Amino acid sequence: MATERDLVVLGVGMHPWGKWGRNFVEYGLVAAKAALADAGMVWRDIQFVAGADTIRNGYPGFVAGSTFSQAMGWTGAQISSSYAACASGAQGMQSARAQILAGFADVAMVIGADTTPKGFFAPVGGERKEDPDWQRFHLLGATNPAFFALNARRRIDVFGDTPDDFAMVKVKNSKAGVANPYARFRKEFTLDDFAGSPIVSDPLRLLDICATSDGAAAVIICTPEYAKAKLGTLEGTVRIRAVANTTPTYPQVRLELPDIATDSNAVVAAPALGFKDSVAHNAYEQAGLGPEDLSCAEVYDLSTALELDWYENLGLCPEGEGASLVRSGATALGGRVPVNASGGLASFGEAIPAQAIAQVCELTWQLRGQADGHQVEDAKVGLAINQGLFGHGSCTILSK
Amino acid sequence: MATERDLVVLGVGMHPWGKWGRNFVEYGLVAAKAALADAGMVWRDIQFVAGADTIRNGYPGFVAGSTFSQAMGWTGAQISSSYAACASGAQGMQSARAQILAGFADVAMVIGADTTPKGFFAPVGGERKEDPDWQRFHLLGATNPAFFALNARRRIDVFGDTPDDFAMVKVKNSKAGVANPYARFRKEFTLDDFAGSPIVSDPLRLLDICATSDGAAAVIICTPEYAKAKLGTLEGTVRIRAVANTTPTYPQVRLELPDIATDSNAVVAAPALGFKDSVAHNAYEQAGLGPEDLSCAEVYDLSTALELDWYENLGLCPEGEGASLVRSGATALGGRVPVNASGGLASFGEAIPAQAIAQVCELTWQLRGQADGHQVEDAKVGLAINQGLFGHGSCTILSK
Amino acid sequence: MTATERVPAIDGWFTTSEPYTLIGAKCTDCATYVFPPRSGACPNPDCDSMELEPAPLSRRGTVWSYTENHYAPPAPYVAAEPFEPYALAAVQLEAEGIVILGQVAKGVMAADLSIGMEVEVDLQVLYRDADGVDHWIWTWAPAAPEASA
Amino acid sequence: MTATERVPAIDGWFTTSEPYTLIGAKCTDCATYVFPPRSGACPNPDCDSMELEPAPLSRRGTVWSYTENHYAPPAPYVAAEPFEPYALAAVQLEAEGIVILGQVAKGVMAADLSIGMEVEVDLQVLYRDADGVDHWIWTWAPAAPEASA
Ligand SMILES: [Zn+2]
Ligand SMILES: [Zn+2]
Repeated sequence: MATERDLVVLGVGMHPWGKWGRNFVEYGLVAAKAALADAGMVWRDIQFVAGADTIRNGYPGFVAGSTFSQAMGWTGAQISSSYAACASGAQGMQSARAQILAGFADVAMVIGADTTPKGFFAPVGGERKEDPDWQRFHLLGATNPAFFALNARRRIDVFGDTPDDFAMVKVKNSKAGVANPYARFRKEFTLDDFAGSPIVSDPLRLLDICATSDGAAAVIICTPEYAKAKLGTLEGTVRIRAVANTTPTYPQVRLELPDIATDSNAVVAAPALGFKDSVAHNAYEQAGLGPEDLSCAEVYDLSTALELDWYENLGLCPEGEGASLVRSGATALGGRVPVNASGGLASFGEAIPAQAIAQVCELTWQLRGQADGHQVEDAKVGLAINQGLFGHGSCTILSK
Repeated sequence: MATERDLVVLGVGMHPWGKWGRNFVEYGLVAAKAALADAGMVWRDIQFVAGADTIRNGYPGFVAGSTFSQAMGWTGAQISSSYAACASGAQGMQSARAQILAGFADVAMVIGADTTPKGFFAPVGGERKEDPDWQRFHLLGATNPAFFALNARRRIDVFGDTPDDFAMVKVKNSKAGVANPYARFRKEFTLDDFAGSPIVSDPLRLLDICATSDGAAAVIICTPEYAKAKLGTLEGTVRIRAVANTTPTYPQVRLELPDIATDSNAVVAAPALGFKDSVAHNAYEQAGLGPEDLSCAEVYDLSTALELDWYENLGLCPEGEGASLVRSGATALGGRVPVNASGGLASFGEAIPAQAIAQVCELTWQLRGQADGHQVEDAKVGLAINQGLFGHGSCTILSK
Repeated sequence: MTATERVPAIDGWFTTSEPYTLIGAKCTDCATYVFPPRSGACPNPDCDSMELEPAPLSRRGTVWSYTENHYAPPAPYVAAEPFEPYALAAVQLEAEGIVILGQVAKGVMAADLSIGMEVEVDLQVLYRDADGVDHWIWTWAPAAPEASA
Repeated sequence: MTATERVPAIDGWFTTSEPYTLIGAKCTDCATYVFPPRSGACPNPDCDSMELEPAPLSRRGTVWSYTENHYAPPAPYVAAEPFEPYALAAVQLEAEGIVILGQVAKGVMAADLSIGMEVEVDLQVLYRDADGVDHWIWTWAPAAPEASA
């Protein structure tokens, strides 16, 4: 059951995902105003603003908390600007959550927006020989899809997965995304579409890999007292049960973006729990819940194969059985535990600082029963998990 | 008096400031290990790592919390990476403080390091017509010193300050810095030196403006309970009485870096308290203290004239009387309220993400009576204030 | 080349034909001004409007402060070779309640300026690009006495 | 040009004369290995050492996983024109307990690789710069059977 420490999601808002190349601030403003409207609040009510940064949009992107505060109108509120790659939104969530639980604010907005270049993500400019991101691009041409592919290949050769198993993830997610008004790609794909999709990084095809998108999301969270005063009751409110941001434990023996090499396990043995397992584990522990309690989950399907990894990291099935799980239909809408009922990154594409916040928006709509056309039946507990480059694991659990 | 909410500064450490152009991570490691040694702790004791980001060092700089955690050795600790320009270190402080007060950690490290290019700060690369930082450089050539100069000129024409008054600040600070082993410039300047110093942005000369430096600082903070268990007593510990991070209130009618224009006060009247006044005000309010309680202060002397502004913003003297205050000797070592007993930015130069953390190091040494050669006599309460581009005001108050 | 063919160093911030005028934006709801012009939301925190329309600003204002650059600013500034010092002024526009920074007209230096002095918008060449095209920018120039309001 | 004149695409990560060897770093205190080589601190959180010294790594390892790039990576990669697909392999070094990613020797493609396969360090040209200088990089090449340990 939720406790006094479990903050309330008072309002959520998104700007649809797409590709327009406009100033990221404009998308963020739309999301912020939508979240305020959803919460029945005005901007001046917000006491703390946690921005999730974007690093490809100059100075305003580095100080997202400031940029959105100024764009909405300076109120003297406190702010934070966080960066944690794909987990930036989750770090923003935890920033706001801690400020509130520490008593510095009763209500806060978490916001992120991005506008992205076409094609592969490239590192920021300049010759920086000590930057692992520069190293992997310049010396190896090791793109993000190449890393996804290394993991996908392991699944094929070790677990016996097939490219069709991966494609099943896209088939499932694209079907769910058709009904999501915020999704960028609202087209249902079939296994047959994959044959015509070019190989990007063997064994992954273009359809296996998520695109980069423009988009924005905002969430308003508050203390239970604040919510009760505002709503008259806590009945039916969505509560934050866990925000677990976790780093690896040395030695990190799984090759992870953007590193060219793993840590060494010659002197210090690898921890019993792998990094991605530990991210979910910490969230379950915080929430006092387990995989069996989940009604649905949003996971970071940067590649189709990666979604299968997450099933196993989340404990939805034993290691190596992800492909069987997706094939069983258990993770599709109507299944035992629908995963990426939003359509996932397959339908959205990645808008880095917005994505983890958008996961919270989606779960909130699911728990409220407002996910028209892609509603998980009787959703009570939802989990969102993702991983940002450089050891940023994050997992959020919400419940009704 | 300090309360249970007033966290303890358990350890502080710095890497000397200078100009070597090495990887910023190396400086940070030295500061982190110095802070651990100062606290009598080992790295694995740290439960939360708050990194202050640098934006000119590629990806590792954007994820400073991760970069230092990995460099010291992954322990699974939670992290944050914050950016707030010159106030980044203060935002890191507040991140760690909130995590602790929210109950997510008992002890945390705040860390920042930078390596900087020679000369004026230039904006990050690329043509970004919507970035105020790009706009002011490209369209006007409005460098940071130009903004400092606009404020200095106001002091001359409105308050009757003279360039000699500004120089007095440097004379005072450079004298204090001679004894500081962490300072980069340990040379005492006299008024006579100014005649030979070239004008950079009229009326400011090269000697009026702080340089850019390499440097690093780290602080370890914890709950009073943790400190008591570790030290046996809270007697003599340095406590955090306030960390006030404040944004402007619309309309912001003072021209501030990096904006080309102020807000308009035609429709909405300007707030009674100006932005920089409000930053100090909020800190005093948090601490339950006032200017009369200060034993010493560290203020951001990006320019000599700016230090005089801070005297007034802090309430050390009425508006317009900053020059008289510095001339009176009240803010020199041995005076009523020594300001920048560390030597200030005049002696250090600016290492952006490290600077606000270094201020806390300095105040800690002052309050402990460990500031050999530049010790403020019987220091009981110290304040640090600074301002980062894009509306990042921050003020920290420590007491014994 | 006629005045109307002047290429602005940035689009939409000022007119390139006489009378030279800065162009801000004005909220269609609460009538607040912003400069530079922008799309997005009104910066008045109590106004929910997202409609900002272009609005010409007063051509004249008074100097709030000023300085003189003695060193060439770094890129993306395109500095002349050899570099010639030039002045910058922050100018208060009374009606709009805004202070706007700008380069001061070439040849007018800090010694020629004072706080409260009246200035007006003019244009000058900011830089010539590799194709030989001049890019123009607004400047603050001492106000012509006859046109004084 | 003799082999010793080869210009490495990055300094200090591998030898440029035979036998080609990757160079990591090793903690002088706890003996842990790191690759790429670096200065700074030992990454073992329980080791306080700041002394890492260069250490040659095993020349042979086994394939942990592999892929094949079918599109030219973006800059700062310097892609050949026209682009030719090439393979990457992540290779486990037994003694050092490290997996290291590298390009696979030209002409050896994903279909030629399998997990567990033995490979060894070789060098190949990564790109030719504007001055006509070749920059070399390590590769993983199928291990020569006769040299098998
Ligand atoms: Zn308005
Ligand atoms: Zn070691």
